[in-house]
Amino acid sequence: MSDEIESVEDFRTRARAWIKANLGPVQGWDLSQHCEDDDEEREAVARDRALQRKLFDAGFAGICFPKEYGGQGLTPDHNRAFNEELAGHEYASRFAVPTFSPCASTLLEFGTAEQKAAHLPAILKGDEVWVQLLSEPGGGSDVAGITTGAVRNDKGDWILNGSKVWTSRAWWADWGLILVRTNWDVPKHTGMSVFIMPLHQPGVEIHRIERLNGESEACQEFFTDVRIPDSDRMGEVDAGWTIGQRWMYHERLGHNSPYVCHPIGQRKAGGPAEPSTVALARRSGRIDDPAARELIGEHRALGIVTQQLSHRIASAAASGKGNTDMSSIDRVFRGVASARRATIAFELAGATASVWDEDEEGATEAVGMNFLMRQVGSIGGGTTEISRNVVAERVLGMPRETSGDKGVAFRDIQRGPKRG
Amino acid sequence: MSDEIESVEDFRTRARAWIKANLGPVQGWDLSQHCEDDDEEREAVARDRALQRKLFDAGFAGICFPKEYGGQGLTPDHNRAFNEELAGHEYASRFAVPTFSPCASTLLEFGTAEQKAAHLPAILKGDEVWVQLLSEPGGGSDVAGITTGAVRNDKGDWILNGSKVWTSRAWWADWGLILVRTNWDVPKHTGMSVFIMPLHQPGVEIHRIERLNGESEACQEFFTDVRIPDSDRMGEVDAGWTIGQRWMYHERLGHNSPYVCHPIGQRKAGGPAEPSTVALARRSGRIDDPAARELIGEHRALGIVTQQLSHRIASAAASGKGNTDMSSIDRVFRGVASARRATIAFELAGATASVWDEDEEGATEAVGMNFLMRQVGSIGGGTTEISRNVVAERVLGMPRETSGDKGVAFRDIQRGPKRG
Amino acid sequence: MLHELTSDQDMLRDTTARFLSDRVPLSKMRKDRDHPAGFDPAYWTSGAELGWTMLLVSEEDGGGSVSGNGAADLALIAYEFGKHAAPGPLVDCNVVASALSGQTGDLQSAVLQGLLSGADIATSCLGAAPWMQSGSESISIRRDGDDLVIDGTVLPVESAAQASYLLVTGMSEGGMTQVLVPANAEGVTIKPLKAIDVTRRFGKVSFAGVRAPASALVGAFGGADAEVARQIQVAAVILSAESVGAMDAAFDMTVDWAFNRYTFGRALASYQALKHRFADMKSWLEASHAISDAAAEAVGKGDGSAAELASAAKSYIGVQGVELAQDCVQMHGGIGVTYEHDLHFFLRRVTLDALLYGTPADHKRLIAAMQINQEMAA
Amino acid sequence: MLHELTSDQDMLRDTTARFLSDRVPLSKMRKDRDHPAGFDPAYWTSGAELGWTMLLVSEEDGGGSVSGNGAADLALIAYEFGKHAAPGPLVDCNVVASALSGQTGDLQSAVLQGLLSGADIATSCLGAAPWMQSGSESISIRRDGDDLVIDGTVLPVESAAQASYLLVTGMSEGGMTQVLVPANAEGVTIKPLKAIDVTRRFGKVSFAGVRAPASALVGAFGGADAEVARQIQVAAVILSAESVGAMDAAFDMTVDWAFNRYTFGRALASYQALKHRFADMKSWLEASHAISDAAAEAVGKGDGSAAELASAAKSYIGVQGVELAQDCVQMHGGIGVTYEHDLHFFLRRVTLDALLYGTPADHKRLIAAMQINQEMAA
Repeated sequence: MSDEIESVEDFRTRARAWIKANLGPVQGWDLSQHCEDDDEEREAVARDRALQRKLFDAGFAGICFPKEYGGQGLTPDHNRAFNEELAGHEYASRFAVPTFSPCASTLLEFGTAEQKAAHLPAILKGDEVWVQLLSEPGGGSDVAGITTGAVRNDKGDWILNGSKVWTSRAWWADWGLILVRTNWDVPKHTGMSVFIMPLHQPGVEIHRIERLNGESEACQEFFTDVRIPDSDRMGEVDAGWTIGQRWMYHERLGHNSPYVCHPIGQRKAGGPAEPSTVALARRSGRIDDPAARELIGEHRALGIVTQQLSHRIASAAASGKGNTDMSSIDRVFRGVASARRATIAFELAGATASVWDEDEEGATEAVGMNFLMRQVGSIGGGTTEISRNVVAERVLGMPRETSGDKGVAFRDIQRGPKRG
Repeated sequence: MSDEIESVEDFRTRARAWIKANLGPVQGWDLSQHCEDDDEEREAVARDRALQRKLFDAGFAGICFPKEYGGQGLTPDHNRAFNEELAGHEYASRFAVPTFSPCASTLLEFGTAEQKAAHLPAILKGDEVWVQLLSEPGGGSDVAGITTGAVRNDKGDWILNGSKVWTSRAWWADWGLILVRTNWDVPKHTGMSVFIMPLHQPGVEIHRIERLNGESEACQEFFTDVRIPDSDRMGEVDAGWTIGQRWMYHERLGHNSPYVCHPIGQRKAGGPAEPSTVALARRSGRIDDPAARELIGEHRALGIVTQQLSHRIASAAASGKGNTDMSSIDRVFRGVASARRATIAFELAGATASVWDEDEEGATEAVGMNFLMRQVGSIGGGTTEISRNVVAERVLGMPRETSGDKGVAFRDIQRGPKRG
Repeated sequence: MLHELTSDQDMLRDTTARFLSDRVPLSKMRKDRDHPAGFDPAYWTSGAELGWTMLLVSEEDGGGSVSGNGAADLALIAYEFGKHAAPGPLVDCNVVASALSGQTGDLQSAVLQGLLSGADIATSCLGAAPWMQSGSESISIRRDGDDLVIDGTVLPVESAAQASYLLVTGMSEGGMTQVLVPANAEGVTIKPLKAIDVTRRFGKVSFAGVRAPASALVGAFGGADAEVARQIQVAAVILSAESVGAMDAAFDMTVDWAFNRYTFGRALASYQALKHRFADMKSWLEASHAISDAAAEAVGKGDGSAAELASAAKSYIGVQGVELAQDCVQMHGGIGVTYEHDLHFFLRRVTLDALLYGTPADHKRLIAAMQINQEMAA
Repeated sequence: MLHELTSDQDMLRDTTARFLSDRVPLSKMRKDRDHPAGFDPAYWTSGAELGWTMLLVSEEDGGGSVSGNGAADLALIAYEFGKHAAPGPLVDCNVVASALSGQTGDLQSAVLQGLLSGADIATSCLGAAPWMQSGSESISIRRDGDDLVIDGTVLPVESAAQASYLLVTGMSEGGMTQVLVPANAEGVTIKPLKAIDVTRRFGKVSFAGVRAPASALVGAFGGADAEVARQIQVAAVILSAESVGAMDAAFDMTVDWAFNRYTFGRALASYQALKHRFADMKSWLEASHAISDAAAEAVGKGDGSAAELASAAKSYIGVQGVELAQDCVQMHGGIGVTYEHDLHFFLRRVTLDALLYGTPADHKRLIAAMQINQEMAA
């Protein structure tokens, strides 16, 4: 780094001017990744690629990435300033997560010089959208229990077989960061390796997974004898868990990562907008019913408490009085509170949350679907059950669960009921 | 047994006539074991002893006990007929449980001829009230984990040291049935023995335990070098768990045991009467509040569901389609439902459940105290946690919890945190 | 479901179970999500031949129970409907059939015969209900000379677009009125709705000055309150039994999952935190069986306790059935919310069953009103 | 409690903590259950010297905060009160002191000085409150010439029998009125009540045509609504912080128990079903700390969000604090409901704190009203 780095305030002024002059107002499909259909989604992706290129050409792409890879070589404070200025403007929302974090962040940390030179500029220019290939159909909470495997052939290449799942938007993405098993004769954490791979190539089949609410952003990938050159290996053979832990750290940072370009202070949205509890009670004619009012109050109170808890946990971490395990407290609370809030909204809406006239104003479809999907907040990104283990064991210091796989060669770990 | 046993219907007619002629109407202190103070309780005990003697003199005591021990040598159906006729009349409620079941029942099954001759007639005449000395201060759900021990001295007598707890009304009872450890070098279930002992003797100190609601029926007994002659041993040395399991079976039967004299179809009561939820809502001026009405409805529905579930479980057991483990389902449900119902009553009562004018009509003290004591229904007679284990493991067939004491000599079982 | 069935009851249940497995497996339902009716007419007439619509109808009218308690028998069918997430207006056709049983008019008899044969579908437009505050009902029925005039809009109405007849419940001077109206009568508009369910179809039915002759009345003008309450008890019994079937399906599937799914080298079923949650679910499930059976028994007999038991079943199962299904989703993790998985059929079923014919809150309020009346009277 | 305290705040908290441990250990409270006041006057005056009653009073009136935010400072004292289940009318004396701060009358000043020194106790008779439906308030205050006339009965009133003055809130034409009345005024009857608490004392206060001069008014006649709402926010902050302290005490005690209690050869803390419940409790506890602190901060600053945060704290902690304490009882088993054990002190504390100055349901309704007003305005 040079000493003559631009001051954050100068940078902010310059960024603000450029943003105002060059970026339009924020769009619905920026706030929510939800698109009405695939055509709209393809259009949104193309737009995001172009926006990212615009950023790159103007010298604002990859603010914390080194200049040698096309980045700006600036600090997290510069990135934060840019993100603050970005609020209210359109941006390349489909690059933020997982392309910049965890993928590009992990690539920057662990990639070879050749890998970084080949991919970081391409990402910053909007040419490559990345996904992370981590979860597996048989995996669930046990991330290190992966069975998708790669074996080396006599030419030194790796041949990949298996399947990954819950990959958001893989059907239109370009490259993937993948964790695979390369050694079955050692305990599970010591036999994995990390590779990078193009998603659209022979031997890769991508299926889209429809959720019960009709949305199908998540995909499952099936790998059949996919060839990966050894030059696309990241890190040492069998040492993939070291990378994996940092990778998951970058994943947890998500939009808060200094490598991510994403407006700060923007209202977050997901799926069709949900009416307020007051609007729901009014629609169902219960706004003056004390029972409905208690629900409205509880819904609001839980929302406030959720915010305050997150704030408390984050500020404890920042002040050094907390630790990262405490974020599991937040995760448990959010999961439980969001399910309760979805239930309250559903109760307030009455029958029209389940059966609705799609032509009517303020239709309550979202309320019904949110209710059916209410557990997603307690499942996605690791279940609340795993978080409760973390709270009990690492925050309260209680004895750890006995595991059936400690010190056992991976191939001998029980992965299903004993037969016969 | 003689073949010329009196028919149930004849017996019923005779019993009815005697009951009507000789027993007054049921008293408050029959329905509830609650007495205002110790003097009243002593009076109630004396009355119960006299009532039991009256039954004995009339040939109605111990209907299912053999004639040789002062009983009537009749069948469970005769006992049931008597109990049905008894409804609405005064009766010796303090003898039913635990004197007749589990104590006298266990004595009948396992006592020596001498022990039975010495005690069963005395019980049937109202001369001996018995208690069971089972739980220990360090014990909780692990009944077989007892550490109160007896060692044999050179005269062949046993010297008892330790403590038992949660013994209802031991302060005025006469004899106890006690499970103690006699061998610390074998696994826990194989080193216990059963004795019988007078409660008021040198070396026995009885403390009364006050509960947070002010009631103090439960006692704790401290034993210091109490001498028990070997003739008061029941069963073989170290084989006490065999007796213990039957003992606990009789305990679970409780008032439904054929050895117990206790009216059938009598409304049960405990402590001061609790006002209805309707009365509570009316007192707090919320009878027309829809939120209060939902609580009233939920309270009532839960009560009905609780009854219907018990009925279902009992009839499944009776028809052979269920098993005794299924009673744990009932136990879990009752515990949870009773806590919820106590909470609803408390909410309906408002502030006056916690702070009340004792001179006012329909005071809601009971509601407040019931609320504070609401977990008792999930603790007493084995916690709901133990019942959940039973449901998961024995009803649903899930793997059993690993225990830290299986096959381990009792003295080596970990009973507290490791020191140093 | 009852532990003890008569052999006739068991045959009734088993025949329906096998029929549903054969004709409407979940794989078919999954594909038929855009089918306008959700089922083929032949499916419904075959079901009617199995007795689906006759159990609450008197023998004189061509119906009959198998055990002497038609509601208890019907609950067995409903249980299997829930267990298979089966399509078809079981609730409404039976509600209307039970309303028409014993009625003497020609129209009433004709509609009833159509229901019994399965040739016709009739559904209930419940625009007034016992839990509604006066003034909040959505349909009014007034007299105009010899005619009745119906106005208002009601939703959700199951299989409205497939029905030939509508049993309309509205408010009149003096109380509720019920009228039987052809679905194609002038002034009736039926609009198909979207729903969270995949297997069932609902509509919004509007009445704009719809006229019906006095002969189309079911019961007395302004005097149908007790009959409507009874019909709601019938619906509560069917919906509760259906939800219990769906709960059983979801629970069994999840127990299997817990035994077969391994994580950290151990079956999910070996984790005590999950075991305890399964134990709680099992207690809700048995309690739901118990109250559902008791309600069916009492409603079938017309016991004094029928109203209270039916509302207890509807309110308890309406809450706990949904909680059980959601806990099953949680136990499954991500796969539990995919469309390919079977679980959502049962989640949707219990969720919608909870809302039809009065929400849990509505039924709690009904129970409270009964309690209050009883204590006032005492 | 806040993670970051100023050194002055920490000293304030620590001094009170040590004073309470020394003067009112639970062993003493356990014995003093029949003490008429629950504490000795010297205890209270010593506490006042430590600053218990000054934090919401302006410096001009002899008060002052240590951090610039008196409510946040007071919450630290309240937290320690909860953690020690300490006796004394901390809530009411502070509510009255905050009401009198800045008032100009002689009576008002004299009472305030008595509160600051700890020589006098004043308590609040809340016969009208923002969550009450019009007509349901229990005290009326009307004008009669230059006098005010007070009628009605209110309970529970903390330390009523120990108070020299009563701040009476009643309904008048146009709105609420607050008047300061000597506890021995003619027509005032104070009856000690029974309570589920062991450490605190409550009374029923009746006003039979009690007369007070206009100079005894606190605020305007019929114009005290906003001020009463603010006092309730203050009470909500103190009661919430107190409950958080009690929750911490109960939770810590129960975690210790789980580590030290062995069953089947294993510590309770090793059983996953219990571990998960501890994890849930920990999440409630941290959430309660968070909302309690946020409410104190906002009420102290007089932020626009103060009312909503105070009611969120009161309603959330009022429900979850009690559930946490009851779960702690469950974890302890039989010993948890004995009088000899310490746990019940904290269970009683959170239970009663939940009911004083508005139940959780009352505060949920207040929040709903705020939401509705806000969306109507938007």
